[in-house]
Amino acid sequence: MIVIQGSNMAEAHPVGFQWVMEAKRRGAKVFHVDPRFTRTSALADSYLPIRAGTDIALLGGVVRYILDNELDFREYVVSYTNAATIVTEDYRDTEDLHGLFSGFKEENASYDQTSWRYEGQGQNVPPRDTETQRETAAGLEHESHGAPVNGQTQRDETLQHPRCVYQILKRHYARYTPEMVERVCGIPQEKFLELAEAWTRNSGRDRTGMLVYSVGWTQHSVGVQYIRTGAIIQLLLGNVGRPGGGVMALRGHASIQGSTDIPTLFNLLPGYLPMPHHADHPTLDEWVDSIRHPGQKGFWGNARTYGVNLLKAYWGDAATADNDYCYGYMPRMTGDHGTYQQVLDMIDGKIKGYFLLGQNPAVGSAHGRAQRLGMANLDWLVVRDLFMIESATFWQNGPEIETGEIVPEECRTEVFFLPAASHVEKEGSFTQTQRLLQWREKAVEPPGDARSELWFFYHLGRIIRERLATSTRPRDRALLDLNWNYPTHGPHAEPSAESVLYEINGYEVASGRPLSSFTEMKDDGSTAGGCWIYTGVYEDGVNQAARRKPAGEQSLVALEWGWAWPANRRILYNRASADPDGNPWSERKKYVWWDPQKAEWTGYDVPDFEKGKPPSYRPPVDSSGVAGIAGDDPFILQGDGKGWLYAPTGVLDGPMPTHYEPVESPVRNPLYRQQANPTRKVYTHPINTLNPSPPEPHSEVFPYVFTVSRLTEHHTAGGMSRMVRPLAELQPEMFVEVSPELAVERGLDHLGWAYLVTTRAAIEARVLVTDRLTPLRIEDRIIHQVWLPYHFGFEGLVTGESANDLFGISLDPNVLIQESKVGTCDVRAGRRPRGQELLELLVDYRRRSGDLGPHYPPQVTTDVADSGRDREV
Amino acid sequence: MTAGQRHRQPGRGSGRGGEQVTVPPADFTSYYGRPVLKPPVWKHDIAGYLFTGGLAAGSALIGAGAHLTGRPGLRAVGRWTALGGVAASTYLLIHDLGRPDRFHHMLRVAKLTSPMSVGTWILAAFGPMAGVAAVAELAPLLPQHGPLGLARRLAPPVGNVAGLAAAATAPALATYTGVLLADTAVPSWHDAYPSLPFVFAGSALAAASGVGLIAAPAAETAPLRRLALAAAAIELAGGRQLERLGLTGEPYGHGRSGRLVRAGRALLAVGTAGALVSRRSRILSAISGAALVASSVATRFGVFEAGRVSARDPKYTVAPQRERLAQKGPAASR
Amino acid sequence: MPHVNSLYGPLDPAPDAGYVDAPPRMGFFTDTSVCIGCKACEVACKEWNNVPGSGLDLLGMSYDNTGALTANSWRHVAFVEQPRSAGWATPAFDGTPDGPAVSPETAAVGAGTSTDTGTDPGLPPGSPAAAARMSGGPEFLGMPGAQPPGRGTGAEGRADFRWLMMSDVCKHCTHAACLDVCPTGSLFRTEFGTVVVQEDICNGCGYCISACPYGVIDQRKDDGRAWKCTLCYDRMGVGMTPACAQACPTESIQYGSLEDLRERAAARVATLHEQGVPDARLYGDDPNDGVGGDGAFFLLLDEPEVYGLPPDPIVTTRDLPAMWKRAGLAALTMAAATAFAFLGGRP
Amino acid sequence: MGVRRWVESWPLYRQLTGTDPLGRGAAAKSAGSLSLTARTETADSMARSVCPYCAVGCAQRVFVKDGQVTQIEGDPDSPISRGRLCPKGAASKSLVTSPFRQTTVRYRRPYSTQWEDLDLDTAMNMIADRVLAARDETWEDVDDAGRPLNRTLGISSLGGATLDNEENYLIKKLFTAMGALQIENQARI
Repeated sequence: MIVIQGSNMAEAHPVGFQWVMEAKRRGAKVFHVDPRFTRTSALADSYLPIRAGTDIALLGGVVRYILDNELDFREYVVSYTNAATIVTEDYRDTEDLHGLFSGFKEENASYDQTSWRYEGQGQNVPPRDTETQRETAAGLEHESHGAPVNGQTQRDETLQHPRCVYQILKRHYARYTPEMVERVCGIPQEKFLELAEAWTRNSGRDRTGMLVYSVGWTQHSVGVQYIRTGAIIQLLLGNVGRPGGGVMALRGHASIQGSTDIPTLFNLLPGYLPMPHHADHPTLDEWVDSIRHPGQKGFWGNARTYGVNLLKAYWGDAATADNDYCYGYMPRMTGDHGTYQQVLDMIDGKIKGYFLLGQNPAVGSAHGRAQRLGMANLDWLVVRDLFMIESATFWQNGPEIETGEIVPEECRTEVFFLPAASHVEKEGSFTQTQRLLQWREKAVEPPGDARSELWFFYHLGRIIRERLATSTRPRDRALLDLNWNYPTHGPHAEPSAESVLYEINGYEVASGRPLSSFTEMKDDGSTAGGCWIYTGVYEDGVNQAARRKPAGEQSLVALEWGWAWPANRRILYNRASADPDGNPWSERKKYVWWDPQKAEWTGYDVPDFEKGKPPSYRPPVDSSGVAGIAGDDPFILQGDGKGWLYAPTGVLDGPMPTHYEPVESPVRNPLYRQQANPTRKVYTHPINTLNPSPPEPHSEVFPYVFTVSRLTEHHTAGGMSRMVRPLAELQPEMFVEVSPELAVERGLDHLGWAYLVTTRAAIEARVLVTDRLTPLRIEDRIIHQVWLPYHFGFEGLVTGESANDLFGISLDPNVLIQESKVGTCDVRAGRRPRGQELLELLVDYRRRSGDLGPHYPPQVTTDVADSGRDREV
Repeated sequence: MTAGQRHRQPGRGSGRGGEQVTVPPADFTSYYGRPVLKPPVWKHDIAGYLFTGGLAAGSALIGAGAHLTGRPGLRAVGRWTALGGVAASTYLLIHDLGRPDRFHHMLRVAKLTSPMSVGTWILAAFGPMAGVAAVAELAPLLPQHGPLGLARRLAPPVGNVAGLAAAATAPALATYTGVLLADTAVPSWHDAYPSLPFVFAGSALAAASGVGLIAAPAAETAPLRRLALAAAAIELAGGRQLERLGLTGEPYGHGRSGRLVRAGRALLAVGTAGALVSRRSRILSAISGAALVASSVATRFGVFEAGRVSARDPKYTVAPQRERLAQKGPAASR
Repeated sequence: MPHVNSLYGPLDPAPDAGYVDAPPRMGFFTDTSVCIGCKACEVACKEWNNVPGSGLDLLGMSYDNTGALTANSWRHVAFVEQPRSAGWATPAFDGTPDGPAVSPETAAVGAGTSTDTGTDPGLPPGSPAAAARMSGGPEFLGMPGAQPPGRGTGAEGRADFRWLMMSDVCKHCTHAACLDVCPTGSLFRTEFGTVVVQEDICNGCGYCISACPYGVIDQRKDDGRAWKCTLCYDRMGVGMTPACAQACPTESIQYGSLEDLRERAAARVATLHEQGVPDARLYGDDPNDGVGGDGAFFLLLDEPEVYGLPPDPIVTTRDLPAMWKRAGLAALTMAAATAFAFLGGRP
Repeated sequence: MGVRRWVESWPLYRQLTGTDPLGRGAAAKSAGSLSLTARTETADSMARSVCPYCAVGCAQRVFVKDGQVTQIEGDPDSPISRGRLCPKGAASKSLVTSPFRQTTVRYRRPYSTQWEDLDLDTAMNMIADRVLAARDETWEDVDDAGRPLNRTLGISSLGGATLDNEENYLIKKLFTAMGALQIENQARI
């Protein structure tokens, strides 16, 4: 069975969806959970309408269903997860604290995680305080590795100990009953049970189930916990590391996975190494220790090697053991330097220049008006794109011109538009959603002045280095010592992408021999490698990402098509596809297993385990790092080798997912007094006004829930689709989908106009009245939801107002991703007011919804005794 | 915007046809109510051609009849009208093409399955003959001696042969257009295939008689009066069938197309009656002739329009096919 | 020599069109039960065949903003929202606090829209009542426009819902009226049994447009010629798959020899019937139907007309011999009438 | 001879003498149809590429003739996509050959109401000037406690996630060396 939730797979990933159809053809049942009946729902076997922002309540209900009925895959759960691990007695659950966990600090709205730790792990203190972790989006570092815990844990494999994770989990989800799911999500109980029964039925040695999500889960103020809940279910049912199982994150951009692996993110360095923090990582040693957590099991024990190799790749000969491999050159974080902080800083005049590289924040980022006003307050802006996008022309054609908020003659931003090369006009690799690198050959030269980013940054760096060549200032050493020698070719002196890939892969400094695995890396400066998890992509000097052995000429796993990190493994943690003794769980689900004759792991995939480590291996007491991993610990990057049902550290908003309402919700949290994620990232900037939500008064001014997503026919902010005729004509206009019932309530006509209002903006759209949307009964109220595509802007062949203008900025604390899948709004029939009248409308709404000052809902609401549970008591 | 499109009740306005609708049209379905068929893209050029082609054919027959019965005035009128008709026809046909510069591609093939191809070859035969016959009428204007004198002497016999040849192809020219329209998916045209050649044959003769009545010497018009009567008989007998078509006959009786068809009939009756009684009155003859010509124009445009109406409304496509399936039984409808 | 079934009845069309040793007849099987409505077929076709734009208006026909097959859209994905059972164990909106369905009313609104497809006749508006029945079923008796959407008369809420999607295309009929009536030979039968307009020949006479029983072929306004799906004749010639079928993510569009496709389709229908989808039926697969079977046939989940297809098309040329006979008779009558007029007595 | 060939190329002649008396197929075939072939067959080169839209990573074949992209379609060899593409991927040729693409540098002066042209080299040098100036103006050596900061917060960047790994690598490397910390990406959004 396949559960698709937080994803409109058929529309957003149609070619990937062929495999869902393939499974369906072979008898798999497909469930789709979504606020709206989509093209994915149309092809499913069951559809569950859900109130946007309540997925944890539904999934929590499934967890409870599994535990109450003991439907977990017990052998897997006991051996491979931390279900048996005992937690300290200091821990207090949301059950006891109205929706908060123990350790909450009101002063900075973050958790002291000490009380969450495993029993007996006194030293288990996070390296950075949790507020700093939030500000630096530390959760992202865990994309490839677990948070710090000691490898040695106390366990009760009977799962009866009251403080073992299994029992804690059971108690935590006790109130997520089918009735509660119905009250929170609006999903009828029989539908919930249909899902829960199907999911649990497909579990065990012979069967697996798969979970698919996309940004319908990530773009929430509790986004990371959505995914954690899905992972808990999949671990309980034994669906991780096995074929036909897993939690599939369908990412939305050609190399967005690559953009996280080799990040252009403020808080990460390649391979999920953290960007140094000024206070926590003053020296190389402190930086390394904060990553490897001395005493912890797993491959992060070699963090020093990964760090030194990166520094060596950056600064080459200048990086030596004596100068800590130029660690001192690295810039340091002092807090949140994320994209939304940057935009607010632009509005405040703190930022001089801005590069936009194939990105269109004027349409694609939350709070479009803030984005445009920020860009209008720069010294200079460089836009590199294929087309004249909204972010390049906001000073000329943006909606703020009409309201007088931007006046071209008064806007000082100097704008450089540099045409970019398209994907066929340059060579390089994309990393797709399953971590697979695929190389693209160059087909043609880019037209006119169009150039690749590789060209632009290589030559920008070259020019800057030439300018500084005679500088003696210490601050310029990092630039002057930079290893910036890439061969160029062709009429435009295009740098060689393969030479960059070679550096990413890593090489032996003395011989130049490409490394074949990160296990060959040394921490003494004798090897260099730009991204340790990508080592092997240039094994034997061959561009492994360019391999294209036809699918028909190799196994189903297709190990010779492209190259997947790490080490070309296609299913992560695939040790779990064998039982603790190393035998396949079943013939049907055979994937990777231990071959006693050869004394090695073998199978269809590259085993995600030390090849020669037998299942019977038990680490000596006090061992750590790789040696600390037992022969039955499949989760080799976790500190205890186990899949985490309970996160004793590292997840900033709690060790277990808890349903919190979205920051903007018309509904009082029926589960707890705590309304929204208490640890969410809040920006108290005057432009970032938020709509009130219960228990505050006036939430009725914005009575409707709105959610946004993609259409098959367009791409993200529209820069690559609204300008392309065969796509533009397929969805030629901005629209809003409403239920028949809301249409009646608001007097909306099919194909007529409506406008939506939040405290930030009002946008108009054509109305599609459709049976695909339904109101939901939430407790004793009827909640209406509307849906909008977010692809439209004011440039291109087809135009429309931007849905993202409606959103305010509230972020998930773990990864600083904004809540842009759910908000509240008002819906009115007709065209929106223009110019000054529009501003007056917004002022009126803000006045009616409370006050005219910037509004921020309270972080903690546990003192307001009006939530569902309290009312029942 | 959702103003309900009321189904026009059959029978309203004419008092006829209601009983012929076998399928309750309210039952039919189509994708967003849109036409299943593509309505004909032919412009009024083609309706006009139906008239001019018929006129040419009828006139060629009259020219030949006049020649054989020694009515030189009528002969000349017939021949000239035939040439004028066929010239206009050629112009209209080419003008209607999406790519008029490629009109000669019509001569690549000769396809019995394509009435337009057949018509092309008929026109190719008829046109030059009609031309020669007409031009021969100019013989008296040529000098009596010299090379042109030879032409003057040869022209009448050549013209006579050509006139007879044109007349031989004329009935085909006049009636193939019935097949031209019928050999389409347009419901009201296709279903009318047994009638259309007769309607068009009658209409062609009526128009040609009409022109003759207007232009020929009064003394020579006696056959035309008989011809008008015969034409009316043929056309009205054929036209009667149109209304027995059931649902797809509806456009012939209703709406703009129905009004045109009815006007055509009324004019035909008036013209024929006038022709029969106007023997002594030149003016009455001319008026009768004009009524016959107008009748033909109205009939052609009416039939043309009826087809367009039937293709534009999916009711005429879906309902009869549903009815057919229902008659075949549930097994056939699958 | 022409086959006895040359105009009607089962026939292998390529040999009939003069091809000696013709390759197997190729075609499409479009299985709408797996169509995800992505429109990749529409785009892939346009990219390969350089088909121009076909209008930038919102049509309000669910997600269909193409509207119809035209000279500028050789594949057209139809979308129909219906408050009817999808055959699921639990209906889509079971237990939600909703009112009666609005799909029929919105479909009626969609019937009135149009866009400049750049073609003639392109996309004429339709009948709102027929649109409403498309969505609500023949039993739908509501009068569109009588009430605003959502204020229907039904008391109970909607529960069942399904969203039909179907990629329509030229049927490449066994008996292709468009081809037979073409006076230039521009439309011709290929050795693969498909029907193709030869753009170097077409002179835009428009006859094919009226002859097509499916409303497929259409004329471009700017260049005057008729255009439609060629089944990618150029690609077929070198053994490639037509662009739409190659792109189709879910194998809703399958390309192959007609014989194989018919077998596959029959098996698929049987499977669907087993799985409790009694609505599944094939359309255009039967060599004994009115057009001798389609080279591009479909698996549908509702009546053909719901998708804009004629329920029982018959090729017009079936009646051609009778037509010629009638014309001959009329011609003789005409000649006789003339003879009577000139030779007969005074009336 | 010419006349004879002309007559033989006349479809009507072929109708009358050949196997296709009704002029339906063989006889009606035009010169254009006879010489028709898929343009992928006559391409100068074919590059193996990957779709630039979503993250499924569908393989593409990019056909080139006379330096122009003439067709982009799915690569049937791919175990991921099996030659299929969605509408966006299928529109890739229109994307890269779009007449709406900007192919020259455009420059908007402060307070200006219009774009003007700018030479690419000039633009590169102007941008380098501005980067260096912004960096100098906003450079932070150490924090309040004297710990190193080595950075500028005066420069920001937001990269799309259609950039290649190699490009991201160089961007991160250069910005890190410049002390420009504030690099962000669609991956955050």
